[in-house]
Amino acid sequence: MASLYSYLFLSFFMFVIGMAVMIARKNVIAMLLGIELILNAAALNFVAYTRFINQNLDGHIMSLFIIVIAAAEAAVGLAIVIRFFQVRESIHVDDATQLQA
Amino acid sequence: MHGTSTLLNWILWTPFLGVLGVIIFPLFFSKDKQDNVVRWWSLVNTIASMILAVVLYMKFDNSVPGMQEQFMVKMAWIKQFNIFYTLGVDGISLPMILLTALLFFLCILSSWTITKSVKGYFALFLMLQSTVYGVFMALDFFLFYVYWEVMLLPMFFLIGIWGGENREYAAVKFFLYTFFGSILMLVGIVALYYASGKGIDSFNILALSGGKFTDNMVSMFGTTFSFSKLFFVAMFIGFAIKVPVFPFHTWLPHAHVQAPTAVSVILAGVLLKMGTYGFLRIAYPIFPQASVHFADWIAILGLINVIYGALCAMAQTDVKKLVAYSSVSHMGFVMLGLAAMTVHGMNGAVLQMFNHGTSTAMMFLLIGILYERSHHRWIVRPDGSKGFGGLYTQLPRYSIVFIIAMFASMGLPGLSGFISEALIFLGIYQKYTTITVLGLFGLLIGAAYLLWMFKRMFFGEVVEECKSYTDMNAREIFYMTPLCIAVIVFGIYPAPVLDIMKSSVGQLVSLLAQFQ
Amino acid sequence: MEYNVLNIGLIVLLPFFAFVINSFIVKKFTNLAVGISCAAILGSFVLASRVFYDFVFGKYSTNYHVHKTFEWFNLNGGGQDFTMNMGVYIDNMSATLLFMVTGVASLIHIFSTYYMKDDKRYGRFFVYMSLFTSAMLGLGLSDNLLSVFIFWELMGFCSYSLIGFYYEKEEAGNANVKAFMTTRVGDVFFLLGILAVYWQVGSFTFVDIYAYLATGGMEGVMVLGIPLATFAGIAIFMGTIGKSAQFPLQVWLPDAMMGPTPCSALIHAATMVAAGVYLSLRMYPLMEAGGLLPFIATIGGITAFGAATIALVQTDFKAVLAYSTISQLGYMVLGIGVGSYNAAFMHLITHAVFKACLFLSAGSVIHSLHDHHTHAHVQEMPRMGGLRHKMKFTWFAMWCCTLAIAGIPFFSGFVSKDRILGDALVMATYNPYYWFPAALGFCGALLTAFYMCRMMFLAFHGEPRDKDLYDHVHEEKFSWNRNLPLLILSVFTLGVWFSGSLTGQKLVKVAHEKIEWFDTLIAEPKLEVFKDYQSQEWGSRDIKSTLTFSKSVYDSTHGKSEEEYHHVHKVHVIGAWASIFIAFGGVFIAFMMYIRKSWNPGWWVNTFSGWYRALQNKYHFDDLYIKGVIQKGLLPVNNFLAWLDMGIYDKYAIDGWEKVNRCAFTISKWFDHIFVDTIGVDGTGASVRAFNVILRTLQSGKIQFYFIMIVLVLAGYIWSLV
Amino acid sequence: MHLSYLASLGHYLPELIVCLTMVGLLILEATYDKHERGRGMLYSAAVIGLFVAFCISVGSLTDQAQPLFTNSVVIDPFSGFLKIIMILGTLGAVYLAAQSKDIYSEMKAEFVILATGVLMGGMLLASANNMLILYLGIETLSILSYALASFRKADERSSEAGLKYALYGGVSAGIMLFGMSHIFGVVGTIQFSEMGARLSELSGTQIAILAPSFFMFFAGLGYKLACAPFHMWTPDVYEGSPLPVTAFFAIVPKLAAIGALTRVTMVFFQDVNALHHSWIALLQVVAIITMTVGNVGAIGQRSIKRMLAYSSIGHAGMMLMGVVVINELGARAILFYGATYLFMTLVAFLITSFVQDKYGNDHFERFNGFIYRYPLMAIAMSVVMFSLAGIPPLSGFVAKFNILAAVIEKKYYVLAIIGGLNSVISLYYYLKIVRLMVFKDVESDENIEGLGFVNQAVILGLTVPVLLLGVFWSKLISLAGAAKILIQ
Repeated sequence: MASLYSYLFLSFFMFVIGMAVMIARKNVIAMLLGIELILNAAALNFVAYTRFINQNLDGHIMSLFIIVIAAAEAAVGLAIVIRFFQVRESIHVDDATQLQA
Repeated sequence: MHGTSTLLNWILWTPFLGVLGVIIFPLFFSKDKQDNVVRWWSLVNTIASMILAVVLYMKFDNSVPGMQEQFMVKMAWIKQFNIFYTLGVDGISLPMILLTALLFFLCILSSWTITKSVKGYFALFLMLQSTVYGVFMALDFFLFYVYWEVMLLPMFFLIGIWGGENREYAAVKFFLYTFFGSILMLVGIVALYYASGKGIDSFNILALSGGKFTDNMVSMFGTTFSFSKLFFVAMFIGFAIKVPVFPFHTWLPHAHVQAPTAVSVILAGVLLKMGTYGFLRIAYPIFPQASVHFADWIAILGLINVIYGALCAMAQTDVKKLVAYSSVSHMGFVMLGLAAMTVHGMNGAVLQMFNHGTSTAMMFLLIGILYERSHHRWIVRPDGSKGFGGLYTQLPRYSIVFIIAMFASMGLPGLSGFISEALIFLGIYQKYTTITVLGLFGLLIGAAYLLWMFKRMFFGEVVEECKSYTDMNAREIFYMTPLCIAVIVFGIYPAPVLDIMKSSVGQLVSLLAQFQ
Repeated sequence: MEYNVLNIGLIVLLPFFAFVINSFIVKKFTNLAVGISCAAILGSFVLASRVFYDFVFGKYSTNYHVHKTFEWFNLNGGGQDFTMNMGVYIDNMSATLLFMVTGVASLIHIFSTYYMKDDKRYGRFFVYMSLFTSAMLGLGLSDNLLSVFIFWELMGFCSYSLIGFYYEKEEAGNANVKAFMTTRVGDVFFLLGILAVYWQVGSFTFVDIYAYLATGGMEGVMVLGIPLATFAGIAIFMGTIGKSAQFPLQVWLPDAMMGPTPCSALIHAATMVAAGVYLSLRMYPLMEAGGLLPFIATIGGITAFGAATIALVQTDFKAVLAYSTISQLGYMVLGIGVGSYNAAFMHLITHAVFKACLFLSAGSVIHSLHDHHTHAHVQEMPRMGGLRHKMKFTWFAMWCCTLAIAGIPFFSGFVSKDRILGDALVMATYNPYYWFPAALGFCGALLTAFYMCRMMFLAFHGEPRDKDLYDHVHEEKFSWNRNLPLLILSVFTLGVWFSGSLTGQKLVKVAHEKIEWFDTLIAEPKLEVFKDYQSQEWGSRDIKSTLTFSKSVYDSTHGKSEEEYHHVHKVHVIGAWASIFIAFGGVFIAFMMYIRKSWNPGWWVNTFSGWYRALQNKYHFDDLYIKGVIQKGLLPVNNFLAWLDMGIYDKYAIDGWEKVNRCAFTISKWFDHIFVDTIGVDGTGASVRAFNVILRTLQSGKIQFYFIMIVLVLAGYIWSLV
Repeated sequence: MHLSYLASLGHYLPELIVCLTMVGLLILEATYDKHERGRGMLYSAAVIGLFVAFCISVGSLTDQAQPLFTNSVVIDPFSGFLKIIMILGTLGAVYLAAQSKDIYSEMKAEFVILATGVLMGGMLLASANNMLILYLGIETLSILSYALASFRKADERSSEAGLKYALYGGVSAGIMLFGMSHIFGVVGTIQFSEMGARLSELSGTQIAILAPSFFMFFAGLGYKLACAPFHMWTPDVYEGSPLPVTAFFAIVPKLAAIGALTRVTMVFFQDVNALHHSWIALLQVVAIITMTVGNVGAIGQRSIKRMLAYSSIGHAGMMLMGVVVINELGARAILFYGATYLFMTLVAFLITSFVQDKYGNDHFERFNGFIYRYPLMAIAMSVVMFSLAGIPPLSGFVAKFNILAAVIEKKYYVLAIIGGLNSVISLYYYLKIVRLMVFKDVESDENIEGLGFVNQAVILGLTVPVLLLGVFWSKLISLAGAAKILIQ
């Protein structure tokens, strides 16, 4: 029977991987996936905490919303990526260099 | 509002009405008439405010030390912070108000030759007058600060638009410099507000004064500072920049050299005094113990001003810059007088503020008159050739006025500068003998650079290009005369001015004496 | 009539009003203005002579002094008080001074109506003169140091304006700046002295200072490690040094001859330069208390001798007189230094008379020597000669003065100068140090006699050296406003006016008793008189004189006993003879050199060529001050400071903050571009590659670097917590 | 007491109206033909809707505060005040969008819709009373903002801006959630009201977990608020997105975020608990860095839009100072600041936008000698610039004064002084515009179509409050003072 900590560890691991993806991968799609990972890590936490510590439904609700919003965000994100692809013929993140920082 | 008279309101807002007039009246006139309409209207306006100031002087009661109840104006402004619209006048501010009234009137006359967007110029100029009045009258700390800052806007534009070739730089520098100082002041103001318990009087300068904050402490960076010392320093920097005291003085030459004549006159004649006025009205009364504690430093800075300003002035080849540095030097005397904290010293300082106002105003007006003829101000051109020469022969009337102004500002007995400087030295001798000795050398150098400048410009054969210059015309003579009279009369018989200030100053001195 | 501030002050006010009125009307009604000036000064002469009479013979003759004050301004209020009083203070000395000043000034005014007539600024000259006279009289009447200082500076201003009177000349500008600044060096110290005295005594007034000294309150008071009396004494004496052109501030007086000759006569010979001496006399008790007398004597001696030596080689008519003035002022100061109070003052008076006369004569000479090629007046003695045939009267007047200044018996100069030298000797017998100033004094006397006669011989005797010039000199014909002043002044060069003893007596007797009369007139302030002074209230302070007109003769040698009186008497006799011989010796040498031509001055010049050059360069003082102190010292400092101020401090320290911000901005840019793209990218890559196999192919772009940043911040924060 | 849902709706009118407006607009937009009339209708509909919402929220501003929807949303004067400002901001942005050429004419409808949506999110965020709503609010804000940012289809800069915004947004939202999840785990609830109570009794390990979690939680808000170190997206996105959008971003999301942050801080950390000090320290540091970064960054800019972007970072820092003090004074100061900031920003962006439409870019030089061509506009611009720099007697000064007052009241003198010095720095670059407008000579004198009579009138109309609020601010400050945060 997995303990809370294994869940936490797993979620933390997902979070780290997500961040790593955000940092490492050039492909924008992959980066969007990274975001998903991070969000899911959070969602997992919520569920886990609800399950093990406090028995109210808040965590579950949170996670549900997270999933929904993640979907929405992904949708918009993809749309933007497509737009970006149309103008730049690339989804390589390093091509986003028009704006002088 | 309590108090029996709304005179101060009138004085304060007359120039503001003038601004409105400048904006509105021209609309009723044809293009070619507008400029003159504006000029005359501004002139009338300044005359009006001068008359009001004289009325104030008439009604003023010399014997009363401190604020004159009869003129007090007090209205609630911001309830949440107990900010009031409080005006008042005492023996320290009245001379400044009179000076302001006089100088602005004369400056309007001297600005008659301005042709570049006349409307804007006079509007800003009158606005400046209003704000200056505000600074000298405000008794509410917030109000004071507001006027102190607002004063920057017209100055900024006046220097920036009508100034010399490098005007932008000068204007911005002036603005930023002063703003920097006043931010520190603002922090001090708010800190005081809370230190005094946010009460009904917490922005009331009078109520705050008297050395209430002796034992408040402030903890910062792990250590604790004395509240009063900390914020005395903050205020000091704020005012010192305006004076300007030595390390903060470098905006002055730029501003003076670039500013148009009238503006330099106001700058030197009135605005510099606002700094020292701040000491007398705010820093000293509110933090007497801190002032006493820092008196040595004030004295030393003042001395540096005197000597340093004079030495720098001697090296200048631009006559306006020379006079600018000279006013650094002369304000140094005021600082010395303030550091003395004796009856002679303080009275001398206030008197010096007034006298320097008149004499330096004369110098700048004269330089302006010359500049209108020559369009340059070189004593010695960068290429080493003479900028002027033999002006004495060419412009006899001008030269005589110039001599009066020059000797007045180097403190020749019989002219106004002397008495104030003598009083100041009398004041500081006891406490700071060494500084007195050195300061006297400042007096010496002060004479040197002026005489040297005068000799180089006025003696000898008339330089070719000076042959075309015309002597002062009626208008110029007219606006120089009052200053000449002031300089000479108050040089021979200073009592009228001293009588106004002496009881208020004496009160301040007595207050400081408790903390010596 | 009872004296009060007004009817005494009128002496000052008359010329002052003249000044005020004239300065307005002078352009339009020049002659009227001139008339007003002269009338004013004559008027105050009348008043002054009445005062003089009252004090010497009349109803005030038994008064020690009269002192009336009024309030100038006060600073009472707010629990503080300070009252500044002004007033008039008359004792025999100031009465005499006023009498002399008004007299000489009137004569010079009259002379000026002749001399300046065809000058294009005829009127303005009188405007200045009126202001000056009123200032000088004001100084004479002052009852306190501050008002002395005020009038002192005012005179400085007048002398500035009059030296720069011919402002078309560049040199005039240089001369008057030099004069004003040099004297102002002294004035600054003077002011310092005033402050020092004020803070000890609590008043500026002479009588209070005397009273304070009488109570001995100054003993043991130190300022900056110096005894107060000494400190204040030196400071105030510096004022004298500046104004009276003493060593080492003597440089300005010769240049001051730029001004019109009458003003040289009045200001730079008769009155203003003497004001310094007058001040020292007024402050004599302070100097004495400060133990400054040896110092003062030395300064005086050096000046007297040094100036005389320079005068030897001058060829300019007025320059000789200028240096002789310095030298004579030196004698006065020497007199103060050797405690010969009244003699010093008498020399002030006598010198004023004969030096004024000399200058006026010089004026009339120069005025009539007109070079037709350069259209300039000639002052060079080498071009004169034999003028006595053309201008007999001037010649006569000038000889009187020359004899006076040379110290020939029966002339005023002898009376006063010899007394000074005698007292110097006396002091020397008490204190060997005084041999030095005394010796200088005697040598100076020899030189004085010599160079004055040399001047006379060169100018008036022998054959005319510049024939053409000589021919154009028009025959001197008597015009009252030219000759009357000369006449009157030359009459007063006789010693009898001062010694009061007639010439029938034996010469030697005259030598030591000659100035009893004057002694009774002037005596140094008796401090015990002032003992009870503080008690009396302001407004009016007369006290009956405690000094009788009997024997205060040798007061200057500090009230010695009988046998010492005999000693003093002996010494005086010796001194008298010595100075007589010296005077005649000087005359004789000059005679041999320039009339008999049996001794050749050229020989001296060649033998002592080094000295000669040094003398011609006035001992290089001007070079030292102008080239050394100012050009090498002051100006570079100024330029450096100005450069430091604008070029460094303002440019970098003040405008620096803006640059700092710009830097910060560029750094952040740089941070993004360089750091992120290279170090950030590869660096992170490398570091991660080092330990992480999964992310081997890691490459990071700019966007991603921000994530790295976030992670780093996060990590940093967490780390900071644990 | 918890109202029933229906009863709650009664108090939730503004949001509902904004929602309805959005929906209505969507429908309209479906029937939207490319004719002016249609667009006119659309605008009027939007404006009417927003105006109604505005009126209602103004009317209900003084209502007594209460939680709604089982305490997940709280309607209190504080949020009401913020909502009013946000609605006004949206109105301004809509007006700007209608005028601006920066948005393709066929896209303007979408802009209005999305803006309304963002406003909706903002309102949600402002009155969020539990983590879920907070998160929803932020995401509503963000997701629509991504779309807005990448609004100019053909413009790669725009789409790049959108991309970056999306990526940063996603990540920071994720981080925030991750933080939230741990917070939830420790305190065991997502209700602010209950969390506040729980925070006071904590064990060591719990604190050890919570501290980083709160920082992560802060990341999300900080990112919306664009405060360091989460500000890096701001310049890029602000520059990339069309000008009206930038203006919109500079106002609505910022205010919403600051509101939420204030609420969170007040609710959690008002009374001293384990995390109190570290939270304050965090906010102080962040505030200082943010101000400095913003102002320093603004100095070197050539484009005014970019300059304003950076300066908005600076202002965010200023407002953060108001959060640091955690008391009514701070909240009041923040509200006042927001109100004045709204007008100043709008005026600045309006003028800039017209200039940009004329010349294609908004570099400083475009403003040379502006006063000789459009004196009124130049004066308005100068007034706004001085006000932003905090020169009396302009509202910007009063706003800063209030913030400083709040900070000094807590005796954070160093913070106050740094804030002051920052406004000196800001004065430097604000002056730059004034300088160019007033001191330089005109470089081109063809007139700017945008600045017609109406627009000038509008701009002046928006400038008036900037002036008035500087002198007669008693009313507004008392309003803001009354707008308290509901703390259960």
